[in-house]
Amino acid sequence: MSIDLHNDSAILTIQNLSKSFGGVKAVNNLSFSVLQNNIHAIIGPNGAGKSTLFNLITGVIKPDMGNVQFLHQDITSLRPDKIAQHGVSRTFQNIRLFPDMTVFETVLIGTYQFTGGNLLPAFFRTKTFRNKESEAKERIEETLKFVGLWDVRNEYAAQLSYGNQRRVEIARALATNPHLLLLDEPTAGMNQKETQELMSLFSEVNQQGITILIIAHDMHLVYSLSNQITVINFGEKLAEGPPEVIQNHPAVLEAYMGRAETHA
Amino acid sequence: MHSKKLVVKKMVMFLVLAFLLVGCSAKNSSTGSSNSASGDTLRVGLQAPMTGDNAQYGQDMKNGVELAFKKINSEGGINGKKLELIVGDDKATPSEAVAVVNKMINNDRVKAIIGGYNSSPTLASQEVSGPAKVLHLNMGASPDLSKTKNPYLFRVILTGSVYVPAVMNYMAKEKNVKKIAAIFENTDYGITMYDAAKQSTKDLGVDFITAEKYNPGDKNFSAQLSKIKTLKPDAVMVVGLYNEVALIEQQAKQAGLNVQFFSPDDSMYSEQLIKLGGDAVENHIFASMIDLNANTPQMKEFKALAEKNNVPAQANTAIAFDAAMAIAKALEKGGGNADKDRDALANIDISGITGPIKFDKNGDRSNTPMIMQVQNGTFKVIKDSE
Amino acid sequence: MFVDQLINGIVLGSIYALMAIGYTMVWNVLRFINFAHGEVYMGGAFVSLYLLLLDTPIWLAYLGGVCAGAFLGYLMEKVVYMRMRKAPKLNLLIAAIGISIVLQNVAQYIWGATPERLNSPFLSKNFTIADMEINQHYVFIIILTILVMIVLELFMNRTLMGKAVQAASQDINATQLMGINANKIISITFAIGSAVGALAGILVGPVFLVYPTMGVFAGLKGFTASVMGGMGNIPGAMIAGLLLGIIESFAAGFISSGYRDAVAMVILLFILLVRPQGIFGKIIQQKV
Amino acid sequence: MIQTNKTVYRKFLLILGVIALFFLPLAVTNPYVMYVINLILIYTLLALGLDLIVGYTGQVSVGHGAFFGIGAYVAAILSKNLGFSFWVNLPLSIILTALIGFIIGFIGLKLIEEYLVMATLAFGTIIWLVFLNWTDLTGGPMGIAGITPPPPIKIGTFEFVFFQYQDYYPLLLLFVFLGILVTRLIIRSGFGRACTAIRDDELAAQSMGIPVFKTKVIMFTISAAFCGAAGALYAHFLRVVSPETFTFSMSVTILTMVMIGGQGSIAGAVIGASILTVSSEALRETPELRMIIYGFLIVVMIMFFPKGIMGLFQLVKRRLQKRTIQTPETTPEKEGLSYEH
Repeated sequence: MSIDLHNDSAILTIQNLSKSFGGVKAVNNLSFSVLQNNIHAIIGPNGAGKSTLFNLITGVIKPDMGNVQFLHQDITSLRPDKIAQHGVSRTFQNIRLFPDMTVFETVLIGTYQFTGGNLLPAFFRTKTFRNKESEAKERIEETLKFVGLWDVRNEYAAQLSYGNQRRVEIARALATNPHLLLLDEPTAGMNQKETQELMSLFSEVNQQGITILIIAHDMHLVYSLSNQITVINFGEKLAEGPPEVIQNHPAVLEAYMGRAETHA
Repeated sequence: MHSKKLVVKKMVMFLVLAFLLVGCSAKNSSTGSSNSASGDTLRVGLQAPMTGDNAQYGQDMKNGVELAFKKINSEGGINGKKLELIVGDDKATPSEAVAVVNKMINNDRVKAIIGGYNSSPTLASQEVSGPAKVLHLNMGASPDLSKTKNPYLFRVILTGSVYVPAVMNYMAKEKNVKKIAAIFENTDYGITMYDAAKQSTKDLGVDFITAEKYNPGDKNFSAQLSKIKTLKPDAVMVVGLYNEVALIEQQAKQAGLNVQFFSPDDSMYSEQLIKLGGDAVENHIFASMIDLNANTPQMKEFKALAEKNNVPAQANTAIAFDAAMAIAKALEKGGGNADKDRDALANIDISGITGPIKFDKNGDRSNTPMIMQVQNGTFKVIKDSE
Repeated sequence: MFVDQLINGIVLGSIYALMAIGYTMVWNVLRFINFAHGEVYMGGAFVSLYLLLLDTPIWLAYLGGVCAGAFLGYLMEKVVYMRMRKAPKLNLLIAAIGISIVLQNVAQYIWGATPERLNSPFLSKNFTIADMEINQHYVFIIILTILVMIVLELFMNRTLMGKAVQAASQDINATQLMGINANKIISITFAIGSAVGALAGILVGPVFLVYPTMGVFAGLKGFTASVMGGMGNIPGAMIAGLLLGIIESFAAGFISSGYRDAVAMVILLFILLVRPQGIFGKIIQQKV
Repeated sequence: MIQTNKTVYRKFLLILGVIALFFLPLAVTNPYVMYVINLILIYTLLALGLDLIVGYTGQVSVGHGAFFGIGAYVAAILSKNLGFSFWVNLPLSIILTALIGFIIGFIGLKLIEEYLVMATLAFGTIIWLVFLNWTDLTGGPMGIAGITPPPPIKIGTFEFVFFQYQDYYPLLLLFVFLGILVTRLIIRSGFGRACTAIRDDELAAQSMGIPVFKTKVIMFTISAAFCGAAGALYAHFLRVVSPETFTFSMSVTILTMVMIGGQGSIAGAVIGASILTVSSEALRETPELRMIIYGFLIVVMIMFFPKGIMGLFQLVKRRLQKRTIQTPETTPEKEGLSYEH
């Protein structure tokens, strides 16, 4: 895809987004932008509406109000698969792998939009089809080596360690060739070492020109990794800015840190 | 992840299940799969509904054929060979009938088939038995069964074109009905019987004011009956089997439709009709080829035999008994050669419970029916056969 | 003809309403369709029939059938469904189809396929109102249905047990946290729903006979009614049942009796596609 | 990947086995056994078709008996009323069944899980009632008898006539092989993988760019087409069709075959079809016992072995592999998902 990707231009713009479930406002009149090539973090207490936000961006649920623009195109009413094909890919808070697939096969699913779809070429194994397929295989090999799963490519994804399962999810998301990668609490439940490894992986992904929008609880990770942070609470935006600003933002300290500390 | 123990447990359970299925299959197939009949038995098939709404008929027929075979075998069999019955459940449906007749002919190597009871399955299955040159002595009422040009197909009951005029005549002359409403089964049997009845109206000065259909197995006839009720007929003709006749008359009474009901043939002649219909089927008139209270030596012998073997003496039991006797006679005379067996059956002349058994060129019998009525919960002859 | 069909419709509708209650109650607590509910209807009728053969007084035989139905529902839950709480809902549904095949054929094995008539003290008598004749058994069905509905409403809203069932239908897990035994509530729900279903079968027995496959269409229509009324909505199920019976009767009377059973199926498809929350609405759990 | 001698050898054996299967009638003299084998082949085609949507895509249908019926009735009606031959009827049956499958899929697949099951059930019942009541076209409860057998195949002076069961066998076997081939091609394609992904996790699949609804509808249509083909073959083989063959219990029987054989497995479809057909013929004399066993098997299978016989084999195989072979290069053999050829 040849889209003019200026640095510092907004890749994703969210305007007045609202969604309520049975009277509870999960996301309320939320607006913010994600800039090109940033690692943008979303933080907020449990139940603040972060995952709902991701579901709204990826089209899994439709907002009551507001819109989502990706690369200056309105994607609010698109189906999730269309949004993925536009270049928005994601991982899930609770790992969602395909239990009956090996690592290789799982990542292969990510290349669907480039190889899959048409049955007839696959039936007759036309030349273009075979070319596309070997291209896809090459890319998967590249991706798997990149995330460090090449050695376990033939094992069942669901039987890997927790950390590696996360990596499979990330590899699968990367295989869709995204411009924007949404990561929903990718380091939850991981030890220090695994977290460190993933963080450097994210940096590398980012260096390849992929914008990252990440939900995280680990403050250390958020502050050292991201260059922009949006804080939400009760579905509303509480604060926004670079880590230095957020770190000392009074409202954030009160609403989020205060509670986090008492909980800890 | 499955623990080792769980896998073992599952394997064991699976094996148990597998044995269950295989065991059941093996037990049942061992009776039937030993191919051609061995030297000292002759196999005859019974094609009849053994399950479903018509299961009572199949059971009655099975009882009749078994009685006959028991009698023949105890008297030494035919030409030194014992008769063996292979029962095939046609579920009163055409495709099952074809499947089961196939099995009886190809796997069990039956020499002849008795049945089926219902017309449509018989019409379908005779297309298998005909080319295989297997005698097929059926109990379907549809006049279409006379038109198959299958030389191996015979019929032990009377054809609809004999039953229908008899009962229509009676209803017009004795009961003075003018306007008749018809409700019939939407099968070859029902349709052809209704057509035959309609043809006979021209000479009799009666009219069919409506013709309602139902599918075999239906239980709710309120829609048809309330239509009929608004037309105020003198009588209602029901073409159907005992289940439907009983339900139709019951529901008619519930809806306040109190007129004379009649049927063109004896398909509902069964104790089950009284059991299901109760008071509602009282006064039902129908044409019949058999009277179980007849005072003939054959009937007495049959009843004694039935009592001895603890089998209810029903109309269809008696008719099937006759069919079995006729088949046995033909097989004895023909000696197992398909064409000779056929000729023997075509030229048969014996006297059975249902009167003289003789077949015309269509394979039909030409006896005349009597008219019967349900009175005080029993079947009474109200007009003898001519 | 119009009045005739209306009465037929109301009688049929009462039966569908009783059946619909069972589906809706089970849905409430477990969020799944107990496909084998039609077999409870059949089982209850057969047990009553059998008790009558043993010369049991008619009311006792009816009661016995209802209790047997309740027990059958309870048993299904205990033996199969309870062991599948964590399985996908679809597996539960397939298991239910399996149970229904087993029960139908066990009934056929024991009692045979031949339809039998259940006795009723009212069947052979008609009321005559003006020019109309109405069968007493029909009136009996309608009265008993209304009675059952009133009792059920009282039970659900006035008793502790009923309230617990209602609470369970909001959130079965929360109920468990609050110290109410969820398994017990589920068992009770199954038993009550099944008892009502068995009663429907017993009421129908004298009119449309008792036979092993009698529950198939009754079950489908009860289910259709429960979907029409909004899954989980008990009063909705009752009204929808009546409505379905009346629509069906008129369709059979004025369009074609052969397609009588198709009417309910078309309505079912239509409701599922156009208004899955039913006419009277209740939120259906969405999968996200 | 380089094919080892072993796999070449295996392939050779497989082809040999396939050819040998065509000569089975030489070994079977009993026409009834031949008849049962032919039935197995028809049911295999049905099970393969249903497995595409149930096993590979995770959408349960209890209306496939109706698709089978549509295929059979289309062939029967065309043969009886218009005198068309089998070779014309077969493609027409497939196309028409696929078309109806597409419509039903398009309407029904928007629904989730049990609602889809109920919708397919309603659809199946409606179709059955149409067979039963549209007497002018379908013969009502009487069905349609006297469907012509396929016309003789002439190659030079050699003439192959369809008269006995053993004559139908190569034809049916050919279609089963065709069905297996098509199934393999589908499930090994990107499209087939997408279906598997939908089955395993619809949301994850959709988020990876797979158009879920479209994929399901296409698979449903193909699945219906399989049943249409089986229907046309059935009509011309048995030469009579009647409505009660295509009731709900037919749909359940096909589903049971898939469940018992093992969802998502070609071998499972063949095994399931064989076991159920043979046992149902063997238990012909006690049909209620047979249905009790069916029902019981369904319940036990779904409770304890949701993946059927093939699933059990795989479980054992996986364990054995883990124990003996430790090298990382081994690819677990799995139907439909192995990528490298």
